[in-house]
Amino acid sequence: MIKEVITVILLVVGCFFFLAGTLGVLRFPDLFSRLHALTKADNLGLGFIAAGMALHIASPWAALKIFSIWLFTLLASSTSCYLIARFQREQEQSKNKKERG
Amino acid sequence: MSVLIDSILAILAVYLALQCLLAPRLTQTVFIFFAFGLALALAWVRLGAVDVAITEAAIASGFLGVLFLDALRDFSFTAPNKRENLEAVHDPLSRNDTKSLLLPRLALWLGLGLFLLIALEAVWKIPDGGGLTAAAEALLPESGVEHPVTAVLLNFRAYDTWLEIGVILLGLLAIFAVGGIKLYRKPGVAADDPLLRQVILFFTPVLFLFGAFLLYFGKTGPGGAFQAAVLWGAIGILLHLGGRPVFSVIPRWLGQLLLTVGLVFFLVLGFLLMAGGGALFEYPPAHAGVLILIVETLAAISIAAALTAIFANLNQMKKEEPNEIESTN
Amino acid sequence: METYQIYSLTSAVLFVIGIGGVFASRHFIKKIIATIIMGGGVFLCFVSFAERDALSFADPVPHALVITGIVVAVASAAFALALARRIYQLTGEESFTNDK
Amino acid sequence: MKDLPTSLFPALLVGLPVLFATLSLFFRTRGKALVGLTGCLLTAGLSLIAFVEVTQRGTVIHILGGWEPPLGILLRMDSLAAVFIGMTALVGVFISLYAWRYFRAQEATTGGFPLFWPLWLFLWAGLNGLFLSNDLFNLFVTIEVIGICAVALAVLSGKSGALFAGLRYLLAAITGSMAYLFGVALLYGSTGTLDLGLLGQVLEPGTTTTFALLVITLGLMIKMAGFPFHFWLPPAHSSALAPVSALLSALVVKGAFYILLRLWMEVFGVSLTYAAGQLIGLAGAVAVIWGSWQAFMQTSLKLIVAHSSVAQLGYLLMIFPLLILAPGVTAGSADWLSSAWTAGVYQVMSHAFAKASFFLSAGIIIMALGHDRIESLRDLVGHMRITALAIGIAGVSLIGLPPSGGFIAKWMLLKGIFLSGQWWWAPVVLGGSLLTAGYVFMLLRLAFAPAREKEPFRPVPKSLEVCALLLALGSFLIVLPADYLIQFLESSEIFGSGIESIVEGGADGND
Repeated sequence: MIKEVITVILLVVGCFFFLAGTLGVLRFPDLFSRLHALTKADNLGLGFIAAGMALHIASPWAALKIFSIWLFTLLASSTSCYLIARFQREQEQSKNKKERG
Repeated sequence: MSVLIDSILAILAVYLALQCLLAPRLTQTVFIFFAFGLALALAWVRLGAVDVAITEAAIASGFLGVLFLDALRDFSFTAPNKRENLEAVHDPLSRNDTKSLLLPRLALWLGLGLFLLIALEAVWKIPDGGGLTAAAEALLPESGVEHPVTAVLLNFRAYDTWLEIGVILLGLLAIFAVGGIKLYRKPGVAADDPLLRQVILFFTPVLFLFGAFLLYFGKTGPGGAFQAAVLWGAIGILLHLGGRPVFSVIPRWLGQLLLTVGLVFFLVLGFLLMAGGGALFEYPPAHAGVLILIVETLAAISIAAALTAIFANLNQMKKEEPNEIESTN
Repeated sequence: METYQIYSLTSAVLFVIGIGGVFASRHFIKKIIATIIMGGGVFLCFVSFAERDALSFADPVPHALVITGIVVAVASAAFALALARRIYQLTGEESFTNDK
Repeated sequence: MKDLPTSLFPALLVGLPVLFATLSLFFRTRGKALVGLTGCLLTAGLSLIAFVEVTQRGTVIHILGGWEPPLGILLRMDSLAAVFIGMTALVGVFISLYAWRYFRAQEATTGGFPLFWPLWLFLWAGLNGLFLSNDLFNLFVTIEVIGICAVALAVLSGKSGALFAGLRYLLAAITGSMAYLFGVALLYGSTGTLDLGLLGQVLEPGTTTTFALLVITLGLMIKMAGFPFHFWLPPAHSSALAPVSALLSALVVKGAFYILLRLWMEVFGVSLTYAAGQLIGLAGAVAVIWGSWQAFMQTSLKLIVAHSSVAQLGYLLMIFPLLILAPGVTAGSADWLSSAWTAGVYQVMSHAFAKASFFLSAGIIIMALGHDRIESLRDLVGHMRITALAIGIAGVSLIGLPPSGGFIAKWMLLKGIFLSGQWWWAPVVLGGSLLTAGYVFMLLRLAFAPAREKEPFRPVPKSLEVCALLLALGSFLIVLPADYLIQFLESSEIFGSGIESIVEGGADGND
């Protein structure tokens, strides 16, 4: 019973972070803060949901699998966030150079 | 409750499909296409088709989406002011003036509406054919594998699967035929970014392992050659993007061997079985499991190589550099 | 309404959207994506019938057909994309309008 | 069907070309051509042996993987399939020889198009697979193989015009095959089988069946450039390289027609109405007149030939109204069915030979002149006698003058039309022939006209001209074994069958 309650709480918290992340993507003004919302909040949300599901299934193997899903998503999204941000920076720099020269 | 979820998912898929085609900018189209693919993948899961969901997410949404994303760099991403003129739609696949097309456009939409109504009635009133579940279940023990979808793909309908592996190779050949491609170019500079390099180094073995896992467990559960191949193909794509194009590092003959080995081995095995008195692709039940695993592994290697090569070729088709060297093939 | 019927009706809608898209959109990439949407509708149709015919597991034959079909559709879409990009590379055209 | 004799040939006919296609990938330009040509010759030989096998043993089957339908796939080679495979082999081998010499002659400037060989072998495998297939989904895979190969071959020249035409062709082909697949999904959902033979037994009329018939017919009509969907054909066929144009018009479009014929006659009998037959016949009739007229108006040789394909394919559609009987007529009393079938088969064959020869001749002329505007054909007879002869002979067969294969086709078609009492098709057949005669004689008049100025005719290898001439002669020689061939065809179940309409007539609306 307590386990189920904790599961539900974890899932709800996860959903809340997803919602916040999505709102951030939609409402934030520029690319960097949007990326911030997308990667940070969503990964946190995914973490909570993964934890909730792991608790719900309650088998060590499944928990390991779910944990690795979270880990890989974390890695992939942080890398892609970094790459997008770097691309944007380079674009801006080259733009500035053009304007100056 | 489940009806509600399914309905929401169905409406979402339709909405995304419409948005995908109506979005004013190409960038939006491509990103909504990713979302559409994911919605479909969820629908497959809801319908109990996990294999299809993995394939859809990996190939149709993932791989194809990456190709479209790569194409964006060329088309409208670099020129964001080049918007699609939504008003002047209707082009019946043929050259046409965009003016004074109200009547044909109206006819097109009316026709499509009518067509939709008939289509809806046709799928609504469909009689229950019963399917082939029982037949597949009865013959499953003889197929050498335990997962029914793998049994159908690699044994009951192996001929279709063999042709399909041929179609992927053919897709690559067709892309060569388009011209303006130099596959075996010199290795580019390695990625200048330390983080990217580390991530590629980390993901390469992980993707390889996970592909092998999917391949091996295709015998008993969802997974198999195609899903594994996409993961292995992703290794090639990552390496290519990181400045290590696989096909320019390995010798030419090895590249060709990788591309064709799945198709040829599948066929030659079939011919050998035929020489042994059976029909094409008639695996003896005692050895079927092993033979199917070998066929699947080689097929996955070939498909992965073909997907890598398709991406590598499309990646080079930039507007900025018109072809200097014709296809060396 | 059964689950499979929701999806089979959706499949018809997606199919028609795809046809409309192939004919009505102008940009090459949109036309190609429209064919994929059409394909998505067709595959959804197959799989929804597989769910209807499930016994101890869903009908595996449509699943296998759909996997084959997806791969075939992706191969032709990749080829179409190559053609479109090559046309753009050579002529700068993104649609059929100015084609002579 | 399971108790028919089994044979290994159907499997070999698909496997061998693929084996050689992949083998040729390992070689460079010259080697590719050599391996490819070897593969073509071997496949042609194998096809002819398989043809003889069918004449000896009757219909043979090959149960793939040993799994019987409905779960497995069955390859079936009856006499109709054997005739189509034999035709592909004969036409294919001449085009292969021509292509080998043609690309060799241009190797220095173009690189010799080595990719032609693997693609053509894959195409051949796809065509053989299509003719042999007895499974709805497998047919889809084969038409996709054929479609991708055909478009890839069509864009081989790499010119932007060919690319535009190719992309349009590819989009049309994908749309067509997806429409076809939607029909397959509905048929599978309503019967639980994909095997043509079983489907024909268990299919019941109803909205779903009719809709499946509609989308499958529409899809295949797009693929075979049937009248409202012919827009992709002329640019794609005329902008391709000469051997490719010949392959596309002689063989590729026939594949979709073959499926359409099989499905209508074997599967959809229960839901076809008299009106459906009339409607598809009407599409064919419009195509005959429209295509011939368009061909008449063109000024370049390849465009004339390409538009003429639209018209000649229209004749193929015109046999459907004869095969679907009016309400109240039984198949036993309809004595025109055999004529209509003969007309269809002979139209396919004579068009394959004649059109291949026409396109190959056009390739020779382009090679000699550098372009194919028809006013430059003046004094063709003086410079290239053999090519002029080939064009003349092929043209005569297209018009349908005796004693050509085209004559048998049109004569049998007219015979069927009058015997069945559907006289309204007769003016179309005659008018089409007249218009065809118009553009063929226009070409011949120019060929015999004295040259105005010295056109620089470059020398062309004689062997190319001989290939074109032999193909043109082929469209006459197929008349000789006509009696034997029809007798052989009658051994298949499908040849000479007709569909008895349902009297009340349901919802229809094909095309």
